[in-house]
Amino acid sequence: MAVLLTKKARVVVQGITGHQGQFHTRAMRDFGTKVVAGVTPGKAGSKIEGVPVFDRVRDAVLKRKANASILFVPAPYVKDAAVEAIEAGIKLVVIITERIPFHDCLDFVPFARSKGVTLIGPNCPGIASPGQAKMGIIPNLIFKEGDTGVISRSGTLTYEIVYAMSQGGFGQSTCVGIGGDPINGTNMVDALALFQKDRKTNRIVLVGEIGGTAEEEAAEFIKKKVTKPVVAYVAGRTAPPGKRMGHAGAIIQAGRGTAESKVRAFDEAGVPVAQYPGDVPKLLAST
Amino acid sequence: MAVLLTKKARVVVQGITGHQGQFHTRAMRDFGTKVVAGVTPGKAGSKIEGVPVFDRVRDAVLKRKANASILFVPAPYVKDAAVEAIEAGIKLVVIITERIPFHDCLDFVPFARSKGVTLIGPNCPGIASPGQAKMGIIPNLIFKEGDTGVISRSGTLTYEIVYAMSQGGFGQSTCVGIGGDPINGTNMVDALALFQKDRKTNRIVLVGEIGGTAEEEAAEFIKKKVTKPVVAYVAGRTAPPGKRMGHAGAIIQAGRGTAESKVRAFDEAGVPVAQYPGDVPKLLAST
Amino acid sequence: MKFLEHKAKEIFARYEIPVPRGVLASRPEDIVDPPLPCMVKAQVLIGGRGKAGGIRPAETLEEAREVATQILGMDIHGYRVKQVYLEERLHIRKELYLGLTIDRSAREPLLMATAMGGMDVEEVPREALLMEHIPAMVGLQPYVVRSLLRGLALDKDIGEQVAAVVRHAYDLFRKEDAELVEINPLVVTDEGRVVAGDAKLVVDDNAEYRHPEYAGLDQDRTPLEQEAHDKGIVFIQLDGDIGVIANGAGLTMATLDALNLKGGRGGVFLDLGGTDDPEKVKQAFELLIKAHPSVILVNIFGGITKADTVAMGVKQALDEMHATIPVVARIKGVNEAAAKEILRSVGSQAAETIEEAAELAVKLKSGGP
Amino acid sequence: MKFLEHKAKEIFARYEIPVPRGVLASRPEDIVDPPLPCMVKAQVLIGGRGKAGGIRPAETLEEAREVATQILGMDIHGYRVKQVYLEERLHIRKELYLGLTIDRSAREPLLMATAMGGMDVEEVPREALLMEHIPAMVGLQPYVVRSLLRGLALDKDIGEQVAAVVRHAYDLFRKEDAELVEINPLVVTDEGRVVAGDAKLVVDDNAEYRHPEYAGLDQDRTPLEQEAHDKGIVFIQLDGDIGVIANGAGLTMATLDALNLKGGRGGVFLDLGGTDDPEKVKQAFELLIKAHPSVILVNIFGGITKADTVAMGVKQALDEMHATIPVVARIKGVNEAAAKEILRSVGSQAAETIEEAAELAVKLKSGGP
Repeated sequence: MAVLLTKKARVVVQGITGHQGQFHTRAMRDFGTKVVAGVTPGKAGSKIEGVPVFDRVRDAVLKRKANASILFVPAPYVKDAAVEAIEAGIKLVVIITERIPFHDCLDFVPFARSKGVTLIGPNCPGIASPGQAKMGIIPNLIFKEGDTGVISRSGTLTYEIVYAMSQGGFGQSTCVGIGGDPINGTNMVDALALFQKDRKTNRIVLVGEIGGTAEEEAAEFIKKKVTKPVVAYVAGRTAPPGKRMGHAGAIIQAGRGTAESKVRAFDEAGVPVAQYPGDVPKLLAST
Repeated sequence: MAVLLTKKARVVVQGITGHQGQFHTRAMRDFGTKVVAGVTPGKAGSKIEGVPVFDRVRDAVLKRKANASILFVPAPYVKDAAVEAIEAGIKLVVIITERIPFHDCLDFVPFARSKGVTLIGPNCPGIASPGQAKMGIIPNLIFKEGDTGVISRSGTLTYEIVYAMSQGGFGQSTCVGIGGDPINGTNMVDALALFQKDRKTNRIVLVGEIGGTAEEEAAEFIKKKVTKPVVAYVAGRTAPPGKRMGHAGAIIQAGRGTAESKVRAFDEAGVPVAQYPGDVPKLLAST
Repeated sequence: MKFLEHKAKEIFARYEIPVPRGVLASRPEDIVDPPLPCMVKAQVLIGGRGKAGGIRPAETLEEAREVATQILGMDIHGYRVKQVYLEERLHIRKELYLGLTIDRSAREPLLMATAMGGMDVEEVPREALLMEHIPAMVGLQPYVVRSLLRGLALDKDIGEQVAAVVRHAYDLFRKEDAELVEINPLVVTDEGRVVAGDAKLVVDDNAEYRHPEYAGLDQDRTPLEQEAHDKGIVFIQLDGDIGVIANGAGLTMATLDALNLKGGRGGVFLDLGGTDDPEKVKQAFELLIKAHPSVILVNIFGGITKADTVAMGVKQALDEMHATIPVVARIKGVNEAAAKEILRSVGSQAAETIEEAAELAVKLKSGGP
Repeated sequence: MKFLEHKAKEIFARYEIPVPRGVLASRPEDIVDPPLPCMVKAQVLIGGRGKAGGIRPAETLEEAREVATQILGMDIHGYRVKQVYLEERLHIRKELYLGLTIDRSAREPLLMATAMGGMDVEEVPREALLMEHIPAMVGLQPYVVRSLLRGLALDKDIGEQVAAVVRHAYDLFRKEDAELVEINPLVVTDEGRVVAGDAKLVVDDNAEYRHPEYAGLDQDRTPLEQEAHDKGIVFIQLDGDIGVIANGAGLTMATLDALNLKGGRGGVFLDLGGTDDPEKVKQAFELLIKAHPSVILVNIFGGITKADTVAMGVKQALDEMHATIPVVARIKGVNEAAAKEILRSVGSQAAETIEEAAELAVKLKSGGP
């Protein structure tokens, strides 16, 4: 097993004809993912990497039985593309795109939930279940099949930690990049609940960062509901207050959302926090 | 057991100080329902039938642990009241009010679903589980504890049929008045799925009417997923096409939604259809 | 609320949906400066005007008055023509169809279109009809419009105009609480303009309070129905001769059904709703009596409604109007016994079930028992 | 995008939020007809202006110019005052606070208010702070406003004005893609008017493309940060002296953290994102060099980003600028070996892990190894 994504997924790539869409279609297929269709309005009939392209997600669902979608669509068009996927009946939507207006997310994220759709992202590296399938942009080679679940708000930092884990002998059941945006479809608590239930997962790694209170809520949830060992890393522990560190939505707000508050919350929940990303496998080894 | 409503429900009555709210607070308590609070903005501190009144649903949740709400609120204020209940964390909302603008329902019905809230109605007589609790306006005396589930789009016609059932020896596990409006929170298929799962329910009665395609969809669902015996009644079999029969939303549209189409769908699903409301218990006896 | 074409087009224009220039007239002599050459169009709330001769061309002012004289006063499928709308004549290259309504099952608005406009949309083959749901929560998204335009296979410039009409129509649909917005045909002119050839608009009656400007505009009622509406009573005239008064739409329909199954025909449908105000019951009864039914069938299953109060209203109305119409009553609920007593005192027959009540009503109508 | 008070108030006024009359001036001599008596207010993107002497009264034109002369050019918490806003003086009866932002956890906008306005909202006791979520999908409902007014305990007439401000502010929040709308104080005047005393508005940078009219208005950047922004590069200046260039915000932060843990201090934060365009890498490096770091730490974990392309950009920039700044590089990913080779050719040190890279950078800075 794995959470959310298995080899059963029949993936449609929205924005397949773009540079990123094309590149990652190949990478996802190399990973073993069934990429069954692409969508780019106006490009129906063409093929990318042997994958048939349609004008509409609906056509990909009807003709290719697509049941999961990944979006490589420029930010201004993401709301449109996400709603199209949801209305076409897709039940797992992964949004890689960053810099989507918050107010668009306020519209389509709750909409996805109202339709029973699992949305991952936006502004995330995607999801991968080694040995099964990948929907995202994380490099294939860093993964290793295993029984550790990874939940991360970050992009490349996830690569760093997954790589260190694989090197250290801790393969992954599934790695969920939930994304760094203020409003996301699947949050830490959602992902924790899934890993807690998953029989293939025996321990969990959480990668957090400053800003928001996702880590504090995760710690609270772990205390109450998670029996599997959890290890965490929190980025931005030395970031100066008040400075926004890139697009990660890492704005430090009065008392809440600081690295200290997050580390304290994890401490109280009995979750060891790594100092360096490379320390994660060491901590895993001692759980 | 029962579906959706059991004696565990702690009910808040929104619009408790109105004539209807007050009357039915008493009737629901007589039925055994735990009515723990009322809400009428500006009337906090008063009591109705011994029930404390608050300004806000949130207060009823915080101070009286209310977890279900019934709305006796005039149509123009229903959207506001329903959203308030949903945002306050209420998980079962029953809306009795009729004549709510469709476009309001287009807003708050999907919103309820997005928050995981079960909404019954609008424009419905409510829900009752004999021996447990009632949230609605169906007369107490017509019920009888039993193992037949009732799903109805109608109001007083539900009373008629439940009465006939009780007289004929067929008590009810739960009676769900899903309401006659075009857009409703819980539809026939939703309610069928619940009764199919409920261990207390051994057979199901469906009360439909012309307009819409809820009955056709129910028949389709029964064919595929319902193993318990189902009996139906369809009102409006002799209604002239094109005439709108009251507020029930019973507009006959080209081919679909006619009584014939519904009766045919039930026939094909092996569901006997009663000619007169009074025939329902006879049909139940022969299943 | 249904709107006449000219009124619907006035509202369309407010939402920037292009409509032809036109003038309204109730009398031929009111026609002074119509846009010539024009079409003279009967203003009635029923389809099939064209085939019935209710839409005719005119080249000159004189001809326009002449044609108007012929159309005004016509009977089109039971609707008398009281007004004509004289509209600039369009040079039609293509006729599309565009409709917006609510899909109950999906709980979402439904956008419909076809390139086979101008004809009755029910006759358009299903596969030529484009249907797109609009998720109301997030509004009309570009992909919906894209999908529609793709299906209509229009030139780019025309497509953009149609897209704008779709967006404006959806805006109107939501803001005006519409149940139905229909443009049939949506005309593409020889000059490459996209214009609403006809306009159908039905606004949700439940939302009347939000649109006071529309009060009194609905003309799709008989005089008695209008009187009932003004009094807040659901009252519909049918073809038969037995008056049915019941509480709740479903129960009223079930009663009519029973009547039909027993060989009778409902003449009036009166839904008393949840009221037990004797004054209201009396008013309802008076309306019913005005429709001259041969028998009145009362079927009340009481919740809050008190049976005896209803009965008292019936008695008062019969007394005051000196009506001798036979009444069959079947009343269940609070104070049932008292109600039966009151009704018996005015000579009404009591029944136990709907079936029995229907049977009795049909018998009474035929002169018995 | 952060807006200066006067600009935020101009936008507020467009949304019918009452604001005082005011005029803007960059030089004392530009002040001609201020609303007298007035307050002269420093226009800076930082709180605490009042305490720092950036808000002062004036009774006459002469006094206004005099006060403006004093305020213009002031340094307030590191921000130079380039403009003053001269505003009609309000007769304050009461000061409220009103704020609108996004609650990430609830995925909904959050409305905040307190009757203890005028002061720093972070100092308001939690129990005096009213918080109401607004479900964006269905919009601002009356119960939210009702609940807020109840908590503020205002007179009816004042309450209605505040309710209107809340509705307009929410409208602005949604339509202008705001991250933050804050009115502190929201003044109730002696005359019973409700007026925005101050105005804070932050618009989502991601939505810049929807609001071209705001382009170039953000003034909360250093010159180098602005240059980077114009080139589409995420570049933030910090207090330390080590330049950090990495790809991805999380990884960049993790690198800074490692640096700090090893005793170093980041001076620039440069997030390269997903790019491997050598021209872009070169530009980024040039910006970094302009900030005069004592050491540059490169940490790239490649996904699509090709390590050798990044290295080539580094080499070109160092070559062209004849920079002799020591570089520590830790590069993982596609073409890793080639990248290391290129970097070694310009004398950079290679590291295997983040920890090691941080350690090396700190050593180099201290003159070693």
